[in-house]
Amino acid sequence: MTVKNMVEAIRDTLESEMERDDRVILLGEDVGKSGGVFRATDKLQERFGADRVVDMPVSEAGIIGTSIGLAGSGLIPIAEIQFLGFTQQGFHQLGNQLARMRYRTSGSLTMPVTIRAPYGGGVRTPELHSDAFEALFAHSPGMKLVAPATAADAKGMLTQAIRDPDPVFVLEPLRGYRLVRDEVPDGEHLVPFGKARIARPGTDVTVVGWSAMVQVALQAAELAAADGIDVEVIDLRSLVPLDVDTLREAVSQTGRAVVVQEAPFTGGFGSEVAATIAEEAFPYLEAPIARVAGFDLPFPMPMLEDHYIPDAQRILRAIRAAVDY
Amino acid sequence: MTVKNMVEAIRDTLESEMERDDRVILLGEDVGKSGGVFRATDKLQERFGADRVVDMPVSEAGIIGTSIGLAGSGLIPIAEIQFLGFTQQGFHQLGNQLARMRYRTSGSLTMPVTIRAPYGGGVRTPELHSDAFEALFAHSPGMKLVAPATAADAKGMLTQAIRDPDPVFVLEPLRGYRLVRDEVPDGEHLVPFGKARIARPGTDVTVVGWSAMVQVALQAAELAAADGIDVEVIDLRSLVPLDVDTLREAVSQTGRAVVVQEAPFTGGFGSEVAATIAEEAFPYLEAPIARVAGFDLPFPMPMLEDHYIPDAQRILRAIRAAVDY
Amino acid sequence: MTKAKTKAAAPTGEHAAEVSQLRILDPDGTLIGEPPKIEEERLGEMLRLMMLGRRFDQKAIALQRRGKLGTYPPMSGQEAASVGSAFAMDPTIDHFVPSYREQLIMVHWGLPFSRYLLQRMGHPAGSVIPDHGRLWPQQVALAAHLPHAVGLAWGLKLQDREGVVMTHFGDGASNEGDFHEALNIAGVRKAPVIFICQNNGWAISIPWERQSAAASVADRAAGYGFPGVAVDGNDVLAVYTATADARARAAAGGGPTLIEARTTRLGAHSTADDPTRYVPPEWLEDATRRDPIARFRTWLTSQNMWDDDREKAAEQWCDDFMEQAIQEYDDTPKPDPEQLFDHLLAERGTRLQRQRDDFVANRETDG
Amino acid sequence: MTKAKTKAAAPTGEHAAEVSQLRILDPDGTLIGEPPKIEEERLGEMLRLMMLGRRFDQKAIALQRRGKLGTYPPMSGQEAASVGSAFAMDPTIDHFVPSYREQLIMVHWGLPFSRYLLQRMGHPAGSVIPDHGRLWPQQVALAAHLPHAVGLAWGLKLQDREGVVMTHFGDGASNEGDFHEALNIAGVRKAPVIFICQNNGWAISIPWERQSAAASVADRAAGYGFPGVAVDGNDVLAVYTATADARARAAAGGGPTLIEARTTRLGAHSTADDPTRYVPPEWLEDATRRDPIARFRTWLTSQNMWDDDREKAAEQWCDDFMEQAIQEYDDTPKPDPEQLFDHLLAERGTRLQRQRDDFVANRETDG
Ligand SMILES: Cc1ncc(C[n+]2csc(CCOP(=O)(O)OP(=O)(O)O)c2C)c(N)n1
Ligand SMILES: Cc1ncc(C[n+]2csc(CCOP(=O)(O)OP(=O)(O)O)c2C)c(N)n1
Ligand SMILES: [Mg+2]
Ligand SMILES: [Mg+2]
Repeated sequence: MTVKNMVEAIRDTLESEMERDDRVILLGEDVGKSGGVFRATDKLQERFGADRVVDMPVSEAGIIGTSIGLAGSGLIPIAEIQFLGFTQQGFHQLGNQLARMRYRTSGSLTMPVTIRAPYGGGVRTPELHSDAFEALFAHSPGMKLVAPATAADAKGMLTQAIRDPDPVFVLEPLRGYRLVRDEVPDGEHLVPFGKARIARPGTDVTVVGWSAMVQVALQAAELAAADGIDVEVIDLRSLVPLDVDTLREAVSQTGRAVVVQEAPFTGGFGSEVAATIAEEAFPYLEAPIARVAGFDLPFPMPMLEDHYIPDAQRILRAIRAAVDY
Repeated sequence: MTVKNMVEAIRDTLESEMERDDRVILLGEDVGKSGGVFRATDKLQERFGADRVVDMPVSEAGIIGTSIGLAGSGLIPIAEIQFLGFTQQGFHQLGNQLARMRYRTSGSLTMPVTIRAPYGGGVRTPELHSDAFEALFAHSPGMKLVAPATAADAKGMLTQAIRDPDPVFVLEPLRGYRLVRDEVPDGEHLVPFGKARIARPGTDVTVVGWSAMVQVALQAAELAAADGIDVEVIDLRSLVPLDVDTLREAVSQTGRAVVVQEAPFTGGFGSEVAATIAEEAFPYLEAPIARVAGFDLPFPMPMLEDHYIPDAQRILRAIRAAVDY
Repeated sequence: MTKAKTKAAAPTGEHAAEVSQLRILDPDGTLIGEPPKIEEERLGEMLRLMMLGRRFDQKAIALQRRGKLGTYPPMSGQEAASVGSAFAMDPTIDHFVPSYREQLIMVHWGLPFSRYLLQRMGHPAGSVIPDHGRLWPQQVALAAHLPHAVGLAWGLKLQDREGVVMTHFGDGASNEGDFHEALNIAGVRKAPVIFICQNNGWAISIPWERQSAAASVADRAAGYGFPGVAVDGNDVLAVYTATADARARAAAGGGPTLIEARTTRLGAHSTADDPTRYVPPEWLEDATRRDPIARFRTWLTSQNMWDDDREKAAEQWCDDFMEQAIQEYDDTPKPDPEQLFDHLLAERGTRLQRQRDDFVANRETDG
Repeated sequence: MTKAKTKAAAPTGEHAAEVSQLRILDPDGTLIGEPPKIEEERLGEMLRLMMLGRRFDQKAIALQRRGKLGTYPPMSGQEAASVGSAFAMDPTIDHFVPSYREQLIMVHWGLPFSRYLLQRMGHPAGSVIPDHGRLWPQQVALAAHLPHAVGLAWGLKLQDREGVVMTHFGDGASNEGDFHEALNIAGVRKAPVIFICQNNGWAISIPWERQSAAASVADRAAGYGFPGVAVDGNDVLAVYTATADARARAAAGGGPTLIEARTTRLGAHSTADDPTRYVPPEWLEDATRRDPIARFRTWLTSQNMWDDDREKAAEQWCDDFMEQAIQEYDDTPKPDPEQLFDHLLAERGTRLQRQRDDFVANRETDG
């Protein structure tokens, strides 16, 4: 075990996977000499050369689209999109192309492509750099979507993504890059998809979150503990595929659920989680499933962002309401 | 009242709004001489000239993006995207641009833009022409999203959209263009957003659908009636804003809900509807809220599409399960 | 090699811009440039394949009218652009990334025509691409396959694999953002890829002049730092020559080429389209006079490389080809509804598996 | 009008391509072409505005370091590209659609600099654009504003309104699909719009040579059917001249122009960036020698249109300007958290209203 922050864990994973398999190639904006705007690819070009760590023109559709072709040629591309918001420029190359190639060709053409992007707010970025729009990538059959919250999971899920024979979108919490630090297993470490992590066991209320929201949920759980409420926190980490079993079992025990997302309330992935729990754990529910979310607004101006992103207080209120129902 | 099919209602609405306000301008692929691949703009170029009914190059981002500029110049653009699937090519101009202009400028710049696109399957189109991905457009604060199921509502909601000071995305059911025929009010007819329509009253189970699924839900209701089950069918028609009150009231009465969408199950807008009902009508629920949806697959090859799209039987099974719970 | 450059009207007639384009055979079949060195037998095969293309359309349109086929995009008038470029490549080492109007090239690359028909009918068996892996599936979204072709070519280069990638698209597609990003990346990566724009004058109902103020799509290559050439796309020898040149340069590490094959769509955009609403009759007359098959046949005949016997043999070959394809098509059993659930991912996953289980169970219950 | 065309190294030095560009003032301030007719006083204002731009950077970077400002994109080295183009336009009738590095032009178009700073600090009051409606908000997404500029220009034309639209963007942005679609539509609509690409040699860390194989962004205009010109972007007279020409043509119904102002980014991409990781010291030395302010000052001085007094007066003007802006900035009260919920739509809607009500109620409870 080595303590690393998230961006170190990601960088080291990229390095070891590139070393392990010389078909792995990185491409993105500023991933080369600069090492990525968050240094997730620091020194990798120096080590593996400019043919394997490739600075691309500012062309998100081109980055995702050429990754499709590179995969078709037998390589294993990992594309970095500088900020999730700019994935929209290449949106048509994701769900309609990358995710569909296997289905389109009845299995003849497969796409071992990983897309990585930082997302979410909390670091006072300019507009369009902070929105947490995971839901827009969760409705594209043929593409997996994962959102690790810890450095260890960042390693395990990124490794899994790179080795997955199908496309995987890996969401990285921008504000966790440096803030999140934990023990990362040395050597081979894989986290299979479709399996949530119990970040904190508890018996009274189940709080479900992912990515940066897991830390906030854990803070809320601490606060609730002071009130005598024993909160279970589930780190969903794999959005597609979704770990329906863990959700069902957890809420069947606690009877109360709070789903937390940073994204705007309406149409977020939290709605999928809530709808799933409502269906699967129906007979056990003792209170309405609460959704704690960003407001139905674009990510706001930096001076207001702390009011926008769900904080421990907002989650705590929902926990209390669930218990008091 | 005049009986019209949906595409006639749309065409006539465009004509009368263009006549009423000479700032209204249509743009899109093949909207001119051809009159649109579904004839929704038939003869409008002849009538209003090539400066107001504009054939655009094949550039979806350009069509949406120039609509933003046209609106900024004081015009009222209505952009047609030939098939909803190709809106993805211009995705970054929607949620990140069109929807945000007012918020971005603290109210200085407003965007009275309407985007129209046919969507959904059932007519044996080639790939990418049939997916019902409304959910991808329901998570962009600042943009409204409506999906009429009848010719009358197509008129009322399109009129409302054109006159709305903010951007509205109007989804038109491709297979309803010619199949759906009903009485359309003559003269001025507006359907305010955020208000669902009770397509069929009933007391035992509430089925919620929109667009092409409303007809299928009504068929299922007929079948259920034969079994002695009295089904209420709600045509949601306005997705954003969502009519939370009607959903709450309806399910508070029936205690049972089935949400129907044509889109793939996971991450669809049906999850939002189900999560909302689960939260709002919790104390009244007597059975889990069922979601009847397309499978978690891309829209399939034409020879299999009838197996993919929810049909009355699938809805009926969910209705029965809700009643038997 | 000297090539005759002639001024030719833009394909749509209207506002015809003067564009310098490579032409070797005049519309009346007269040789006006240096023909590429192609063996007589291969020249005959080229004509035969062009004839087959015309036959595809006739047959497919007839099937579609009888409800035996889905929407079909005819390619009549564009046979030279397809065949000239296809014959300049080597399907045993080169790759092809098609759009939706390249059925003829796909067949040349080893796709059984029956399978093409199955695809058009919406049968999942039609989706399988040949195992050799050098033919990509038809792309429906305009220009979306161009970055794929670039990535593929770049990947071949990175792996020191032989082979050049060819990709076709229309004039309409050349106005999509993907076109721009793909060509720019191809240039900066010096990827061995040939972009062939079949400028047939129309993006469904919109003539080139209302799509762009540019005189020629080929002019766009300058903005990406590699050569762009306009050719008479109804002159199979010109298309062949330009493609062969581009292929030689790509194979030698010289990077991409953009070829604009200025051609003519003689039929509808697809069987769902009614071109009489927008194609001026004069345009169609003019295009018909520039028929690529007649032109090539006239020249081959004048060179004693074609005659009635060969014509008959070619017709017979086309008949046999079509008969066999239709037979295979007819013999294919209906798809099994459960096939819906195949090939999404390497592993199906629990949610989709549950959806499939329910589907199967319900089909059994319902009968 | 005769213009001296000189060959100049590509801005990044590396693999410098020879590009023919318009230049009127040599880097050492010698006149080598015909200067535009601009009154002496206006020439002085131009230099003063360029000096102010440099001052913006110094002050803003200092504020950012002290935590009093968010990320800031300096424009040092690019003052001529901003000021030359801005002065060729008329902000009382023309429109400007900016990217994020045009603070100087925005101020010229009537945006109080304090408001710009508020925007950069993330204060919603900074988002308001001037009421005259001819200045659009900063665009963060690369090239996404280009179709907006085109739509705006086309809309003016459709309504027979006077005014030309100018829009700026970077070399990096010119590789986005939006660039292509926007310029093509501008061409076919003959929209009165001027596209100014500030090619400062870098898209963050990526030099132009690794972004594209094209020698010049200006070469891309041919693919859209309108003129493209490369100018020495550090020569304010050349930028002015090219823009004035483009404006005259646009106003006369002649349609768009693409101007590539080949300039130099002297500082970091933004205060969040560390250019020492990737900018070669030689490149920076070379760029520093081509400083646009020094060049223009030298020439004005040689023409007796500038001297120490004027320099001092200009410095004073800059000081006063900055002092006032910072004062206004400092005096602006913190935003009210409830402002979050303003200006999404004309009407708030029930769901958002409920979210706001809860927010207000919770703030009262918690605090
Ligand atoms: C991205 C996208 N937008 C729109 C369409 C709808 N569409 C299908 S074909 C076509 C016109 C294409 O014209 P062109 O590229 O010239 O090819 P051609 O059909 O003439 O061969 C359009 C607009 C599409 N398939 N993809
Ligand atoms: C669509 C999009 N992709 C990526 C980014 C991130 N990004 C911000 S600035 C920049 C480089 C831009 O370079 P250029 O266009 O040359 O402008 P410059 O910053 O040099 O003025 C990048 C990649 C963005 N803002 N928008
Ligand atoms: Mg065409
Ligand atoms: Mg730049």
